Amino acid sequence: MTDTEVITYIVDFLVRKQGLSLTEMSNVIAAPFWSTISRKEPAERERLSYLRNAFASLLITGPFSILLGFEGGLLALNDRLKLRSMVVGEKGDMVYIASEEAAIRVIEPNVERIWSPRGGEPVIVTLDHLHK
Amino acid sequence: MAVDYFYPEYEIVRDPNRCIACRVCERQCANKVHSYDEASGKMVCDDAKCVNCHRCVALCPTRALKIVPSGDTFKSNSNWTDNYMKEIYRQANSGGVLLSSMGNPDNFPVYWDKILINASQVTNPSIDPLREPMETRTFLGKKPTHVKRDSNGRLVPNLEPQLELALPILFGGMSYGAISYNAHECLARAAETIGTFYNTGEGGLHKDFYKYGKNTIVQVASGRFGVHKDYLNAGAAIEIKIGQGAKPGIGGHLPGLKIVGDISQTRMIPMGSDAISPAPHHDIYSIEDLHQLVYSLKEATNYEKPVIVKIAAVHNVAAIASGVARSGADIIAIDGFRGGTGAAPTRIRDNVGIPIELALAAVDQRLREEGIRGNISIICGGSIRNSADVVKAIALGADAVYIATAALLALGCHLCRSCHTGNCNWGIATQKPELVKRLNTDVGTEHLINMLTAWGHEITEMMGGMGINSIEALRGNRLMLRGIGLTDRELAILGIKHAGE
Amino acid sequence: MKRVYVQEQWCLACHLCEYACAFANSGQKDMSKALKGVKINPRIRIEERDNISFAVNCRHCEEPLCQKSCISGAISVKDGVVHIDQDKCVGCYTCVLACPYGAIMPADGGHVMQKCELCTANGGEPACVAACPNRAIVFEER
Amino acid sequence: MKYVIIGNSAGAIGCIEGIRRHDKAGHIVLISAEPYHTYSRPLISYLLLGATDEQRMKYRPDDFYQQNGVETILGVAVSKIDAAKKQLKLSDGHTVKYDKLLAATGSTPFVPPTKGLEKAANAFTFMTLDDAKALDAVLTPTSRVLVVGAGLIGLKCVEGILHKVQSVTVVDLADRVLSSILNEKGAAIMQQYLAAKGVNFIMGDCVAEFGKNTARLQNSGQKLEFDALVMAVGVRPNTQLLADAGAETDRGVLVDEHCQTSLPDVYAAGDCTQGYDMAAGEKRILALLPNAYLQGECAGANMAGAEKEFTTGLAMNSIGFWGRHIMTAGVYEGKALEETDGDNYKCLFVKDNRLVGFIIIGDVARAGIYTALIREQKPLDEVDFELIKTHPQLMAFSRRERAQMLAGAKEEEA
Repeated sequence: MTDTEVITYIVDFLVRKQGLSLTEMSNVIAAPFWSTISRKEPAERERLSYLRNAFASLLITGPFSILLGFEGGLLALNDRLKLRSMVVGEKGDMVYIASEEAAIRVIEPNVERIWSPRGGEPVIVTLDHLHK
Repeated sequence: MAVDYFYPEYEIVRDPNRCIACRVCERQCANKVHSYDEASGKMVCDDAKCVNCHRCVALCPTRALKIVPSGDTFKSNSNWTDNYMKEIYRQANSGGVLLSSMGNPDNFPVYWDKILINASQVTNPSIDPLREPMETRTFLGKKPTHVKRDSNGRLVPNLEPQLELALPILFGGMSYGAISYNAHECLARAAETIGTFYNTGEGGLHKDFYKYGKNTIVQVASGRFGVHKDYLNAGAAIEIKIGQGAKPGIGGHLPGLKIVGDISQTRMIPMGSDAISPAPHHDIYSIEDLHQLVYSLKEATNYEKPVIVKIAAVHNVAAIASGVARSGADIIAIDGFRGGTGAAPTRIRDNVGIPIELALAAVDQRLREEGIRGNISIICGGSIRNSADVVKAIALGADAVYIATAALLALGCHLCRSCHTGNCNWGIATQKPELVKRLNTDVGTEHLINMLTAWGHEITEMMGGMGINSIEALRGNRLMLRGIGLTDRELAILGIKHAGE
Repeated sequence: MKRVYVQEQWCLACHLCEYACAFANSGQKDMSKALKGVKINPRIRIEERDNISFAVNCRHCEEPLCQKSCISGAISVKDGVVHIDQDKCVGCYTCVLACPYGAIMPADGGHVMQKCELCTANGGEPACVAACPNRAIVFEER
Repeated sequence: MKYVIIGNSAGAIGCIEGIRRHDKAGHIVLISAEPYHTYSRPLISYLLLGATDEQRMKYRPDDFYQQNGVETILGVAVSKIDAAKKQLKLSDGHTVKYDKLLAATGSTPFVPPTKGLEKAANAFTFMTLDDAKALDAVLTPTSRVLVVGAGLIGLKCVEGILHKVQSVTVVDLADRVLSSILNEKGAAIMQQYLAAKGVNFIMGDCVAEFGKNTARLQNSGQKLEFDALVMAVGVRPNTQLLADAGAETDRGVLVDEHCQTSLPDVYAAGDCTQGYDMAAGEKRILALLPNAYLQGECAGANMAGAEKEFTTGLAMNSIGFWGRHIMTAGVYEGKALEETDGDNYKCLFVKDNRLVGFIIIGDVARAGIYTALIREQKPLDEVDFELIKTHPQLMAFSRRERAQMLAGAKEEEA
């Protein structure tokens, strides 16, 4: 089984079977460090501790950089150490995600916003018509 | 002394050039081996009384002493070893059950030494523990099977009470009575400083140590020594001791000479009486009864503390563990046949029970197959000798490990295996005041903290080498282990590939 | 100033501190050679009775009665450490009469006095403290 | 502030060190009749014995005065103290003004007037370095020495010279040797010991008349011949200067717990004073070096404006003869607890649940623990007296007190 398949099964278990949100799922597979958690607000601290404790064995410590498609959108996520690269660009209502900034600029030379998400910080993109 | 006299197994060699007759060995040997001969101005010794505890060797200021096997042997016989012959002489003379202490010393295979640990090379990067955070924080307890949400969709923390450890290492149960007041204080203070737990063992909790309650696991054994409501509420968790690796199937045995002063008070038993805890818990005659005891203990402590069930690693341990996982217990502790004891019949210590490595792997495997691995956490012990054993145990599926003999060694024990005499020259397994004071609690605590700190660093080094930066990713991660010199059957039970694959 | 302090509850009356002191002040490199067959004359002494024992050496008082009573000016204080200049000492024992702790005693031969000087001449770390197997004496600031 | 000190022995040195602890800058002038750098008078017998020499017997290092900023006027006596004008007249005619004055004038030998004394050849007292040097100069291996006085000074002189003369005879009116510090039993032991060393004793007698080399004894009428004579009958405190200046005196110059005399800004220390003896409970002469130093230090502190009291004056003597040591302290009152063990003798004096005095001969190890019992007026029911009687030890004190002594525990939280 490839890493991609393993991660897909993990996401499926967490989101579909356990009913976790995409953000909550990200907080499991790319759980923040305990030191980071301890600096959060009490409610957030409790939430993150709960997730990290309840689904401890689904924490992926190896480096990864994934794009996950779901009905209605896309999720991009880096491992919590951000050992893999990932860059997100925006122009108008278009969103570009790639490993390298150069790739985005080839597609869209006048990209308006471009940034590199932190490790473990999910970037969730949803199609506009769903929101109306 | 005629028929059953046999030459001492060890003898003390004194270098006459170095010995300055300072008589420190004489003052420090509780077994009265050394003495000063006024006439000749020389030190002399009676090897027959020596238990090879190395106190004299350690304290001799001119390093004039060493202890060597006496070299006296019966006619060599690989079937009738010297030991078996001597045991018969002793029993022919005493007619009694032979008692001994610590873990099984015999030459059975030690699987830890046949397992090798992985390291990343190219496929994934190893992590430098000095630069990146390495997380060994561990939570022991029941994990939720389903997520619950409140009315506005926020996660409800339906987590059963957990034990939070900074390091997946706890101090195993050693009763106050088997070991001294000072030894218990060291374990308690070290547990508090490191952020882990020590276990009271089946001797109750001395009132002075209630203040370490949040780092204490209180044990409830078949003898119910020292068990009362405040005792149950004093600890952070309650451990039901069903079995002990060194003596599966039988109760505890603390010789009467050790039941003195506040030990009898803590255990709530009369002074001087032998503390023999019965073999079974007389309220647990089948696995179903365990459920009642677990919940009565939870009821007594308002469901605020995790309940641990400690079993000895015996045949069919996976099925037993599966039963325990369904009994409502939060944690299962499995004690291998090498586990130590203050006093146990030699025969049982040396022949009953199975290696912890096999038991642990089997239990973890079975619980995963039955989908109830999340019901309980697993603590394994008996015996963990270094931090590599810890990493291997966790990779085989343990959440954490109990160490006890290793802790005693850190306190100064030299494994002379005569704890049952109550004459411990290192002030650990004794109640004699002049010996108990030999364990300075500040020093002992420091040594325990040093050991666990060192092991902690080593564990993070090994984890870093494997590219793992949090202990959860190591737990049950058999891919990180390889066997060497093991049969396919053993590899299968351990669930690991052979080195080279 | 760091001094040697006694933690009486941990003293085992093993006398190792005495032998370490005798050796440290022997000026020799090999303990066996230094002390074999010798009746040691250490500057730290054990008192023991039943299960109570402790080691006594000079307290290096801030107002040292020995220094004030010495008739030959042989005792002086340097950085808080009370020293005896055995070249000036005539062995009159007045310091023994003055010391409330009995921590001054005749050196070998009895002609001049000796006392603990915190091993300032032996590397600065008291040998007795280093030799104590149970941290019953410590060298620290209190 | 100008400090002036008369005298150059323990009292004076104590005063300098007492002043400098509180006033590093004040001007100090020290005036002494003797020309020598400060030296320890009790060491003169050790000088003769060969246990020390003139350099090593200096009470403080050569740079002591310079290090402490002390101007010294040596070999000049003070002839008059004018307390009103706060100035001194010196024998060389100079005057020295003072803001604060310490008189540490010590004592002088008391030589009882005896017929024909002026005819006696080689007659000395035994107090100063000059006395010792002069005596030493006349001694030959055939010298027969007559020592009048079997007290501490007389016998220490004997110890110093015995090995270099043919014979020594000691005459004393008292019935026993060292009568000022020993009881009968102790004196008997020591007399027997000293006699065995070759000292001839004639007790209970005194010299009626001297010839050039002869002495006729009063009671026994014996005629003794001598080649050298040492008068060591006793000493008198030098109170004249202060008495003339108006200071209140008795046998010595009376000083209070600040070591101050009755004259304003005039302090006194050492053998010339009569200060509070805590064992006796009254003011007495305590002609002892430790006492002189402590009084000097106390006076110096007060002179420098600090507040210091010296209330633990105590008779204490440590004296040895050829390796055999005696230690005595306090007063010999109350119940005497004697104990003889071979040639070791010990007598403890207990009164009103306190140790008030002791005499120890031979095994004098750790005797300072007894001295402390007297000095701190320790109630004996607070220590294990039975244990401490056997030999001085800290084991006899309570665990709390041991913690204060050995573990630096504070008074209250020990």
